[in-house]
This record gives sequence, C-alpha cells and structure tokens, in this order.
Amino acid sequence: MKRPIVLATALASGFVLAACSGAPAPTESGAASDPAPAASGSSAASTDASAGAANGLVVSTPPGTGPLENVNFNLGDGEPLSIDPNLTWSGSQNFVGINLCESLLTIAPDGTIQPGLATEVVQQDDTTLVATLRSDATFWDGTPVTAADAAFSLDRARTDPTSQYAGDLASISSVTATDDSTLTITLSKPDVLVRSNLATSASAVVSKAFFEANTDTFAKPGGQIMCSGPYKLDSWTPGKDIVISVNPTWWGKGEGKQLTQKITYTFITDPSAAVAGMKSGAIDGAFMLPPSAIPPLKQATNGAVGFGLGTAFQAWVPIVGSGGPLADPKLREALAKALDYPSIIKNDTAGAGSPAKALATPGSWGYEVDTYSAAWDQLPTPAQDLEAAKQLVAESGVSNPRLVIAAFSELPDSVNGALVLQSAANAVGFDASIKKIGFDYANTLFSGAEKPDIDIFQTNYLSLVTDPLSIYSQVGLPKGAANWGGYDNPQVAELLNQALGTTDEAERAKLVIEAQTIMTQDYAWIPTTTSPNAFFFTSNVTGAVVSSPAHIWSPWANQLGAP
Amino acid sequence: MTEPLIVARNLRKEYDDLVAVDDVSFEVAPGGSLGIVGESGSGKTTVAKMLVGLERPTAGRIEIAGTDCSVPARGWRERSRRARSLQIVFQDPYSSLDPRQSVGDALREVLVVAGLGRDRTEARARELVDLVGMPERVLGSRPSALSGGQRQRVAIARALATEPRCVILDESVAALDVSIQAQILNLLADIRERTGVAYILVSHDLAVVRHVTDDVIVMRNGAIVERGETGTVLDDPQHPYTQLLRESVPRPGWVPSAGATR
Amino acid sequence: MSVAQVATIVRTRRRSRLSHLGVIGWLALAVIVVFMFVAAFGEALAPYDPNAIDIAYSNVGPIPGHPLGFDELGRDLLSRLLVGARSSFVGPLALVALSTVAGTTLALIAAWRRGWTDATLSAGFDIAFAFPGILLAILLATLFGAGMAVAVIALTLAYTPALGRLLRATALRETGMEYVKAFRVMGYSDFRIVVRHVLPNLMPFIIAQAIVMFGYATLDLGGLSFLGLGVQPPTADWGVMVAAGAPALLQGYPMQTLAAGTCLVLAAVAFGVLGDRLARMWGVE
Amino acid sequence: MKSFLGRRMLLGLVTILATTFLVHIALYLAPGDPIDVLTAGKPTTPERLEALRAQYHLDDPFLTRYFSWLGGVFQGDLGQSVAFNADVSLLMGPRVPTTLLLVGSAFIMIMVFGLSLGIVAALRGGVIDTATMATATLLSAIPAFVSSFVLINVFALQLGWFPAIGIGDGTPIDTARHLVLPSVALALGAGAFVARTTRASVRTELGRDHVATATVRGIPRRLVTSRHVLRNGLLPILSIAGLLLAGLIVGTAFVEQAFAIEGLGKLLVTAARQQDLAVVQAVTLILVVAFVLLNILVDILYWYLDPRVRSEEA
Amino acid sequence: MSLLEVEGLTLDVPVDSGNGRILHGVDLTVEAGSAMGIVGESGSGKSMTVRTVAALLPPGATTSGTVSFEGEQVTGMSSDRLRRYRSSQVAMIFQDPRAAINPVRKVGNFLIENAVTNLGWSRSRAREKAIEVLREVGINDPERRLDAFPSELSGGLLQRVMIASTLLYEPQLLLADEPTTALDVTTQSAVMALIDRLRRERGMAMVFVTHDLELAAAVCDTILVMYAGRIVEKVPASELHERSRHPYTRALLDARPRLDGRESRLRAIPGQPLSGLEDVTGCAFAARCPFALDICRTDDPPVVVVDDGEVRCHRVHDQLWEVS
Repeated sequence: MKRPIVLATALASGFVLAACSGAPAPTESGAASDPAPAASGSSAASTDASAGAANGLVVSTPPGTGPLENVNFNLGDGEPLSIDPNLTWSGSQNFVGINLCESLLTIAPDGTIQPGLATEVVQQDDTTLVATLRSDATFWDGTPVTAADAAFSLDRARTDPTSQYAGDLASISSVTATDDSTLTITLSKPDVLVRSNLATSASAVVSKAFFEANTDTFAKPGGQIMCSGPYKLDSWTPGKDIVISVNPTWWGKGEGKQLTQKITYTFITDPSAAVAGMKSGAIDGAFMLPPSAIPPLKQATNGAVGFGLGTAFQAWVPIVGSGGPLADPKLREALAKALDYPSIIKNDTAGAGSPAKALATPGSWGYEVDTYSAAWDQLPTPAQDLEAAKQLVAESGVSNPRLVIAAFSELPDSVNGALVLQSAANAVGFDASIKKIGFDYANTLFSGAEKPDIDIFQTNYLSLVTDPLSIYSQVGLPKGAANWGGYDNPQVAELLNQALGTTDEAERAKLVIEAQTIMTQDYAWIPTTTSPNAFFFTSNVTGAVVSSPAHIWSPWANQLGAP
Repeated sequence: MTEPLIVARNLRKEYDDLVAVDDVSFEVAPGGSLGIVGESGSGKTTVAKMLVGLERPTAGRIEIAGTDCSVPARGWRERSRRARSLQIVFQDPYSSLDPRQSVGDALREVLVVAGLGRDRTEARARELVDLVGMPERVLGSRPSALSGGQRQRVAIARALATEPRCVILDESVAALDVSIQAQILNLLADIRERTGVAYILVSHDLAVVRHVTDDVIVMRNGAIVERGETGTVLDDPQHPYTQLLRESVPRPGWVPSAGATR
Repeated sequence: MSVAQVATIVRTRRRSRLSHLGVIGWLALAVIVVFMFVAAFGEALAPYDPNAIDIAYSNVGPIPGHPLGFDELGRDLLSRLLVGARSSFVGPLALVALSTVAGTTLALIAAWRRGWTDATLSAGFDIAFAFPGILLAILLATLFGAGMAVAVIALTLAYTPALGRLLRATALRETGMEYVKAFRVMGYSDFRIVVRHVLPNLMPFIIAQAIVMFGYATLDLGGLSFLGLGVQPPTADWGVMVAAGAPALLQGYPMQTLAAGTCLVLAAVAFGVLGDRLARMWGVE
Repeated sequence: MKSFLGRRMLLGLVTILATTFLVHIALYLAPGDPIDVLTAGKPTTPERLEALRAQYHLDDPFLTRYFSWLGGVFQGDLGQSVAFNADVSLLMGPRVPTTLLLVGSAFIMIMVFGLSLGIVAALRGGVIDTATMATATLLSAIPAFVSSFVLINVFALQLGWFPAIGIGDGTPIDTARHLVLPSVALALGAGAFVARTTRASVRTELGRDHVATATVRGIPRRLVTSRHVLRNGLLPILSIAGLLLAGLIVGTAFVEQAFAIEGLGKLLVTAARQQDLAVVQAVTLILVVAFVLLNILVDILYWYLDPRVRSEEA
Repeated sequence: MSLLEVEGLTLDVPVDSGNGRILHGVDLTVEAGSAMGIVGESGSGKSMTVRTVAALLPPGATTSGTVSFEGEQVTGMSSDRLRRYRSSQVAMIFQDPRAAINPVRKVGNFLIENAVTNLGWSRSRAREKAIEVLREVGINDPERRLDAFPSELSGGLLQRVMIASTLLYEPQLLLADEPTTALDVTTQSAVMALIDRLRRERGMAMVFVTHDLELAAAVCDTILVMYAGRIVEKVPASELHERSRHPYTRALLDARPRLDGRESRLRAIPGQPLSGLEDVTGCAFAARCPFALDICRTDDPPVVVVDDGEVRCHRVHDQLWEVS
C-alpha cells in the first residue's frame, strides 16, 4: 500500500521505453531509405510540368467539381501584418491577398505568364510597355476598374516608402493612363523583367477612390480593402481569423470557378498544434508545411500530403565581399563538397526535394524550356566528396580557415542547419563556429551591407518570376536585391545587364545560361536542395494551385471545391 | 538607608486608547525582594518589561544601580552593560531557551558576551550549573531533553551568568507542578542567600509572593492599590481589591464566593 | 492535558531519527543521489560525444550500442541524457540556492524589524508576484541573450517573493519567542540573535521548502528552455530535449521527448516526496 | 471595513503602476529595435525605416512614452502594435475573453478536484491518503508542455473525444468542448498543489480542541466535519488563490501555444520576443489588474468569513 | 447501582516503540448528585480518566476495563447511543474555553447547535433558552453576546458561556477538566461558586479534575489523588488535611507555600512527577517517597480501606506522622 507512487512512475517509464520506435537505421550505403524520389542526377528531368510529376511534384490538385460552404486554411507563419498588396511579399501573407486583388498579368499553374486585368501587355520598344485593360472588370463595390486606378496602384507600389516592390519596379520612370483602358509604362533603361514583374502583386490594382477615402485603415488588421478579385474580404478579427467570400460580380466567373463560398484563414504557427488541427479536421488545408509536420500528416487518414513544383530552394550564402576567408572560391567549393546532400534532402524536405544544381531550378523555366533543360543537364549534381574538399582546403594556403556560421537563435531549424554545416566543415579542415543572432540582425543580414563578423548563413529563397534572369540578376549583379554576400564578378554583371536589355527570349536564354555556368562554378551561393511547397488538404477539398510561384501570384483558390 | 538598587518614578505606559501602567513608583534595596502582585491586565508584566528595556515607557524615570535606564538602550553595548545589573526569567520554560542550543553552549555564550575570557568560561559554566542544583552532564543536553523544572533552572543559571545585582522573576514558577515549584522556590532562596542578589517577583500567586518577597505592591488596571511589608499586607489587607484577592485564594475551609464578576 | 498535548508528547519522541524517512523517502533520496552523481560525472559516463552530429542517423530508434537511439540530428540520446543532467540540475540548484538565500534574508528582515519595514517588504512581495515571471525571463533573455544564467536570474526574481512570503510567517513566529526577548536583555547584538539563534531554528523549515522548490525549479527552467529562453542548443538539457523531440514525436518517434520528460518528472517527484517527508519528519506543516 | 478596503485598493493601485513601469524600463533597456520585425526579410530603404519609426513613435524620449501610454489607457487607446501593425485594443479584443475563459475553467477545475482530493485524503487517511497524495505529487511534476502533448495525442487524435485545437466557433457547448483539454493541462500542476495544501490545513483543523468539544457535545460526525472542520480548514486555501492565479497566467503561455489558442499568454510571449512594447504593456496591465482585483476580492471574502481577521484589523 | 462506575480502567496510547500505558487500572464510582475531585500533577492521567468517561480518546488509543453510566457500558455504546449519551446525559467543560469554542462562528451558534441538532428544538426556542442560561451564569446583556464572536469576549466570560451550554439540556453528570486553571484567582472563585450553585440546584453529579488540592477540597465531596496513572488515595474532602494517609498526598499539601505565614524552606519532594508511560515495579512513588522501604520498590501496594477512604500504600498502618 505504501508504494503506489513508485508503481505509477515505473509503469510510466516502462510504457515509454516499450513504445519507443525510431526511424529505420540507414543502410550502410548511406542512401536515404525513405520513400524519397530517386534523386540520382542522371534521370533527365523532362521539360514540362509533367517533369515534376516524375518525382511526385504536382502543379495543382485535381480541380474541384462540387460546391463547398467553407474551407479552413491555415497560415503556418502566423497572422499577416497587412493584406495591402504593396506590403505582402513572402510566404503566407500572399495566400490571402492574391485571391482578393488582381494584377495586370498573372502566372498560370504551369508557370507561364497569362493575361490578367490587362488583356495584353505589348513591349513597344526597349523602354515602353503598353497595357490594354479589360472593359468588363469591376471592383467589389461595382465601380469599373479603369487605367487611372491601375496607374495609381502602380505608382503607389513603386513610390510609397513602405512598399516592398519599390526595388523591383525601380527601372520604371513614369506610368500614364492614356485613356480609360490603356496604360503606358516608360522605363528609364531597358529591363525585360519589368513585364514579368507585372504578373506579381507589384501591379495589383486597388480602387483609387476607396484608398483615398480610407487611407489610414486601408488593408490593416480590422480594416477594409477594395479590389476586383474572385473573392472579397468579409472580416478580419486580429488574432483570430480572416474570412473571405465569393465576389459575385467577378468578371471571370464561370463553370468550375468560385466553388467554395467562404475561406477562413487561421494563424496556427505551432507545428504540432497545426498537425493536430489537420488530423482532427479542424483545418482543411495548408501550404508550406514545416518538415517535421510532413511524416505525421502522411499517416493522416482524413487527407493527403502533396508537393508542388516550384522555384523555391534552400542554399548557403557565403560572405565573399567582406574580406572573409570565403572570398577564396576554392574554400567555397570545399564547403559545397563537404555536405551530405541526400541526408539534407531527407531531413529538410522529408524526401520531397531534389538536388539543386543551380539557383534557377526547373520550376523557374517560363520560356526556352529546352535550352534551359539542356544546360541543367550539363551541370554536375552536387555530391559529398570529403577527400576533394580536404585537398581544396589544403591548397587554400590557410591552415584550418575560420568559418563563422550565423543562425537565428529563435528558430530551432536555423540552429540545427548551422550545426550540420559546422560538423561537415570541421570534418574537412575548417575551424567552424556558430554565431547566434536575433531578429534585430535580420536587416543587416538580408541587405548588401558589409558583414565582416560572419562568413556564411542559410536562406530559403525563390525566383519571384518564372524567368531565370530574375534570380541571377538579384544574386549576380553588384546592386542585386538578393546579393547579400557581396558577390562581384564583372563578367557575370556584363552578361546579366546585356540579358536585361534583350527582349528576344532565345538570345536572352543563351546569355543567362552563360552567367549561370560561371556563377555555379564560382559557388556565388551553395544551393543544397529544392524545397517544393509541401501542402496538405483533407479529402473533401481539392482544386488548389500548389506550384510556386503561381500559388503566391495567382488566385490559387479559384478552383477550390468538393472533389 | 543604603542607596536603593532600583528606583522607578511615576512610570506610565499608554497603547493608543489603553493605559496599561499609570503612575507606578517603587524602590528595591540591594539584596531586597519586592513582589508585584496583580491579575492579568493589571500591568505588572509591562512594568517588568519597562525595567529590562523591552518596552519604552511613555513617561517616568528608571534608575538601575545608579544609571538612568528610563529609555531602552540604543545599541547592544549599552544593553550588555545593563545586563550586568538586571536580568529576567520568563514564565514559559518551553519558549525561553533556544531549542537548538545545548545548556553548556547557552551559558558559555552569555559569559563570552559579558566579557569573560574564553579560558574561564568552562569553569564558570560548571559553577552556574552547580549553583542551580543540576549535575554537570546536563551541560551537554538540549532543552528538549529536559523537564519543565530543569529548564527553569537553566534559565535561572543563564540569568545569573552576568552576575546581575537583581533578577526579575516574571511568573517564573507559575507554569510548574506543585512539587517542582517548591524545589525552585527553595533554590531561589538559597541563591539569594549565597549571592545577595535582589529579586522582583511578578506573580498572581499570593502564597508564592508571601514566601519569596519582603515587600509587595498590589496592582489593578495599571495602578498600585496597596503597598507595604508582604506579611502585613496579606494578613491585614486594607484595600477592598486586596481583600477580594486574599479572599479568593482556596485554603482549608474556604468556600468559593461570587464576589465581583468581571 | 488535552488530546493535542498527548499527541505532541507522543510525536516528539518519534521525530529525530533519520530512519523515519520511510521506504518512499529513502527511494526518493536514492533517485536524487543517482541524479546528482550523473550530473557530476555526466561527461565521463556518456558512451559517445553528445554533440557529434550524423544526420544520416536522424531520429533512428534504438540499435545495438545505442540503447536509446538518436535525436533529430543523429546524436546519441543516452549520452545527451547523461550530459544533460548537469544543466538540468545545476540550473535548479543555483535557482533554489539564490532564491532561498534572498527569500530568507528578506523574511528575517521583515520579521525582525516589523513595523513599516515589514509592510513595505510585504507590498514588495505582492508587486513581484503580480509581475509575470515569464515576461521577465523573455525580457532578460533579449537584454542579455538567452542562456541558463539569464533564466536562473529571471526565475530567482519570481521565486524569491514566493519563498519570502512563506518564510516571513514562520520567521515572525520565531522572533516572537521568549528566548529572543531574553537574549536582547542579555545584551546580545541583533545580528547575533538573528544569525546564531533565530536562523538555525528556521533551518528545518527552510530546507524542507527549498527541496520542494527544487522540484518546481526543474520544471520551470525546463519550461523556459522549452520556449528557447534557457539552455541554448547545442548543449544538452532535458527541457530543450523535450522541445526538440516534439517534431519527432509527431512522426511517431517519441523517444527523445518522453525519455527527457520522464527524467524531468522523476526528478521533480523525487524532490517533492523528499521535501514532504522531511517537512513531516521535522513536524513542519 | 472602510479603512481596510481603502488600504488594499491603494496597495493594488501602487502594484499596477509599479509593475507597468518596470515593464516599460525593461523593454526600453532591451537592445535591438522593434523596427527590425516590421522590415524582417526584405531589403528596405532608409526612408522607409524613418517613416515606420515615426508611425510607431519609437523615437520619443523614455518618460514621455510611458506617460503618453498611461494617458492613452484612460481613454481606452492602448497604442499601436509594431509586430501586428494594428491597434492593440483590436488585438486584445478577442484574446481577453479567451484567456479569462481558459483560466476561469482551469481555476474551477483546480478548486473542485484540488479541494475534494485534499478533503478526502485528510478525512479518510490511510491508503487513500497516501494514494491521493502520491498521484498529486506525480501530476504536479508533469510540466504543462508535456501534459499538453499527451492530452492532445491521446484524447483528441486517438480517442477523438475532444477537439484538438482552438476554442471553437463561439457557441457555448462548442467552446466548452474545446476548453476541456487545455483547462486540464493548465489545472494539473496547481490542482495538485491545492490538494496538498487542503489536506494539510484540514488535518491541522481536525486536531483542534473545538472539534473535540463539538464531538463531546454530541454533534453528529457529519455535521462536525462540515460545520467545524471544513469551514475553518478551507479558509487558508482562499488566501493562496492569489498565488495560484500568478502560476496559471504563466501556464497559459505553454497551453495556448500547444493548443493553438489565441490568448494573452501566447500573445505575451510573441510580443515580448519582438519587443512589441504596446502589446506587452497592455497584456501585463490586464494580468496585473486581474491579479490585484482577485486579491482584493479574496481579502474581502476573508474579512467576511473569518472574524479573527476583523478583530485584528480594528 | 451508582450513576458512574469505572472499574479496572487501563488506557494504552501508540508510542514509537509500540504502545505506552497511561492509565494503570483506575476504579471510581460517582453517586448521583455527588462531586468527585481528581487531583494530580502533570502526567498523572487525571485528564485522560475524565476524557475516557466521555469516550473522547486520542487517535489509536485502546482501553480495557469498564466505564458504565447508570449500569450501561459506555465503551460499548453504538454511535447513536453514544451521541444521545453525550448530548443529554453527560456534559464536559475544558481548561481553555478559547480553544474549545469554534472561533469562526458566533457564540449563539455554539450555544444552540446542540439543542437544535440533537434535541430538535426550533431555533427561536433554543435562542430564548440560551439567553436565559446566559443570564443565569451571570452574563449581562446576553442578546448582544449571542451575536458576538469568541474573539470579542474575555477568558472568564467564555468559560461562563461554556458552562451555560451545559445547562441547556440538564445533564446528570458534569465532567470538568481543569475549568479554572487558565483564569485569574478572583474569576476562578466566581466561576467555581457558579458551578457549585448550579450543580447543587440541579442535583448534577460532577467529576472535577484539577492540580489544586485546596480548590478540589472546597467544591467536592470526595478527593481522588492520582500519581503516574494510578489512584493512590481516596479521601473525603473534609478529612483531606487531617486524615489523608498517603505520603504523596501529604507531601503535596506540605509543598505548597502557606498564605498565612512564611517558613524559610518548603518541604519539597525531590525528583520529578512520573508519567504513566514509564514502566515501574512496586509503588510508582517509591523513588521519591521519604518513607519508602524495599518492599515498596518490589511489590505493588494493595488497596487498604481505612475510615471511609482508601489508600494504596504498604505503610498505611505505620505511624508515619502524628495525626491530629
């Protein structure tokens, strides 16, 4: 009678030990034995969307047929700061706004650029674009969408200091509404990317009258917005949810469209809570699942996990411009050869990713797909070669060179990633250490600023548009929006600037591929794996666009409905 | 008449709305023995506390062995000096000794603080234990191992350690059984005889007062109602209250009477 | 002689000897001694380097040579548990020591000086109570960078008023005892009376409270580590391991979370039981 | 009664002001700049930073920010949240009732189970006493973040008795169903503490003389227990209610995180991490005010129930 | 058959080393309307004896021997019978009224609780009767006192409330466990006068426990002297001073200082009072008795009837001191 407590504890620990299973031990060959897609380099990734299908990647779930009253959609990285198209840039913030506001052009699930509010956008000459607007598009309040609204929105996007797209639209010098349905955009210098950027939220059209009437609450939590998209904003209760419902007067309505009456966005950030929500049916769907959530959801009986083809990838950004050790390309190559890629793919993408030979992954080939695919085949698949890595470090002339890896102390995945690189780097002769940084360091990190105190950090980035030139110009050009490591190769800069000015797609592809080859040999960035958009939908919801960047630039919920 | 050892002049003590002690004056001659008799709420304990500096008098003067002690000592040095002239033994044997300290340590500590050299404290401690009629082996034991009577003996030994000129016995035997009370009373008589120490006995027990004290003051509601030589006051009480007190003490042939109800 | 008095006489006889801890008490003591031993010699005992990463073995279950299997970075779990014991013990030990010393000092000052000092200190305790401890931990973490030291200081500021309030009541009773009055009359200095006499008499109560507090300290520090405010990776710590194991738990590999969780619970239970038994033995309620 | 209440109210006010001021100092000293959160992840131009700093008046001197915040509170304006880019009062709106509901139901659970376990253990003694106290010690040793996992996985996912996350659609029954598991997770630790304290307090009361006199005056055992033992024994439990609330508030941070409930605890953790001063101040204000009000309520109840307090005070 | 008969009563209490015996075979009989005083020092077991009569035993205690009230075994009573015994036939008052009355409820509740619960009186009738008995025990302004809390009354007043509570239901036997020890001597005298008057008016029997021999002699018909859990002498109160035979009784009388004269030294009894728990052979008082012989230390002294008292001493018939 005196020992109930001991009994209880013994029982508890006994149960614990018995119930413990673990992942199957890796077979000696070190190949991940999980059902990861066969990622051997040799299989030719075919050109079109079906390429993705080869290794389980899809562009969208089968289109919905029946109507649905409401779909609960979870935003994994929390409540958006705003749904103002100018402020939404990365991740889940877009999944709301993109169903509300439309841009001049749009990106189809297969990545090609299609007409949006503008029936066509013509490149008259190197520095002028002319867009002709649809005549039947109206805002939710019934007022017509005019060129004046489009001009106002585009000007706001490129001049408002808080706008995220000021950088991307920098080369536009003026925007004028020549008449109700035509818009003329003049550029300060030739820039082919401007037209593709018009397919992103940079050119989202908002009602000028409505904005001027509600400037301080516009698109803020609890506030309102006036756009023309397939869904309109019903309510936003900060800290609880955002509810959007079908816009009955949408110009594009038709068969198989707007099947879901209402979408309720929730903001559950804790991975285990989100998984519990999905398994219990409280959440119907979510994009960009964290790696740890994938395996349990694979066992879910009420829905399925899938992976969207896309341009997103994971890479290490070496700091080359601040006089650190990684200024020497040999050391960058040594690091690239030290990494155990299959394990990274298994752990960081739950096996859905595939080796990233270069920054512009297959999902970003919006044109000249065959040329880019052929070039992709020439590139070597990154693989671990510890002997070669050690050799390179020895040749560098510096005995165990310093390697300071920056990691966000708040994000466990960021720290774990740093630990993995640290152990690999030390194994090949580096003297690697980890520097923990807080969010306050983010600004310096993701900018062109000098970073003498760190040598490398990890990022999940993507090509914003389906044009390889976009990612390479952002990383390759000295003033590039994503050139955070201070990479400066005059030859590459020359090729990219020339490409920016060539409207002919074949010619441009040749220049971009040349730049791609040099940057890849230079290891400007060290890509580790593609990170497809892992998504989950319960069995009673289908029809979502899942390929990136389409799912962040086009109304992905347009065909959402019952199977 | 020799210089009085202890002089109290017009002592007064007020607590917000209650007057605990009202104009009390008395003297104690060296080697003398004064009884302060009264029931609970009479103010007798408050007077005792004022004498040893545990309570601050609202008014009045206190002189002990020539030095003015009307106000409680500021620092512990002043208190230590006064300790060599006046000491006190409390009523409850269970709470007046530090439960974790052995009898020997308790005595040695007092002696050290009183300024005795470390070499002589051991011998003096043994003397004190012997003085209060206890075997030397008690030096090693803790209060929890002793009976009520033995603890009071330790308390008395501790009070005598500073060789005070006078010891206040605040109901020191009230909590003891009859047979033990008798032993302690005899012990107190022997100690007074051998050391010439003066006593101030604060008690409600007239028989004990009769046995120990030479003179007595009777207090009621903070004031002295009668004073004089103990024998005369108890045999022929003048003040009605003293008469009532005397009449209420059970003795052969006594019958309880309603008397004044309170 | 009332019933209560008989009971006390009977009970005082039983109080002193340590053998009265009872089976459960001894068992709790044994568990604590084992944990202390592991905390002291964790590194030496660990069969493998707790920080050696091999992500090929991520979340792999028990295999020969690795009785508890691996964590999410392929590090040997048994070694991490053994090494983790230190931070899971040094932290709470420092926390309990600091808050006990601070709490006791404040309680003694309040009980000795009474009057307005007592009132202000008690008001201070109230204010400290109202201040959400977790907010303090986060702010200090952002101020000085998260880590075990910061977490301990933050929780000390939360534990001290709790202990202070608890000890004040007992200290007030002890300073009211007549032996304190006797010592004042004997010319002992305030310091001597409080430190040499009142404090030793409070020790049984203080020790019993400290031991019970140790159980809670292990949990709260583990909680802060869980929130990323206590021990920082890659150092091994049970609280961190419970958090780090959560994703694996979702995948059906609960070893890390439940093993570290069991250790935390076992430590807390052991200290709770020992604290209770000692308190009961020393007649302290 | 008046002076007693007056003193408690004054102390309460001082506590509120002191705590919010301490929070203000702590956040002001914290290094780093909340602005980084706003611009996280995207390169920004200096002008943009400037505009944002002005919008959230991050450059005002220290004291003016505190008093302007305090002034605002009285007009119901709790300021602007930097991290959520919204009015703080809007953020607090839905969260306050959620956390109050959660803490409230946990409190009821603690009192119901804690008290009954404690009373049964104290009155029965023997095996039942050791068993209940053992389980209480075991339950109190399980950290909130571990018990949350176990409860979700067992009762929500495997058995499906209760919903796993969130607080439902607002209808009473649905909210109640959603609150069961989080309240249990929150109540475990504190419940065990109450059970242990109740047992100790009821046992001391059992030993009191007046219980013996009641028995000897022939009062039936049942009445002696209810009128004399329990009534006196449960009074001290009231006094630790304040202590309990402080513990619960900390606990909500874990439970709300694990059960994906948008409440004050979770908000406090995220806001403090991003040094979002306005939100941290607002949450602390509400928690402290709730804490102070409850303490005053407890004191009034104690005053009413225990005459000894009254005579001491007078 | 007398009102209360106690024969061969022993009481064992759990101690760490097994069981300790507190009462070693106590015999006493109380006739209806008579008053029995039980006197002794700490540990003599006087209080335990009176509590056993009220069936109020410490936890884990075991008794043997019989306690019968009007011929009926108290120790064997069912809980209902015991409740009727305690609520209407026997009443008990204690040493510390402040601890014996629930401090958190009004004095009124304390008084009428028994009447309303056990005797089925209505609240108003019980309240009236309470005011009546309060007045009878000499408490002025009883209405206000009913609504007061114990903490607002003095020790003397509370003891009167205790006594009043026993008068509500006319018990046949009053058990008083040192009721006036905590009171001042003047209050003691008044309270004892009150008890004495009320007892005689109602023909109530009493068992009065005290450590004060003189007080017992003043209010009781017979005196029992207890030492170390045994009764050593039973003597009529009137003959206590002149004809008490047992050396312990004699020594107790002599140890007290006199009120009407001052001797230089008291005839103190050496050593300490023994408690029942210490096991001893022969006469328990032998170690401290000036007249002890070897036989006293080996054989248990027999009970010797002498005049109309009883003495438990080997040397009863020896002329130990001149007797007037």
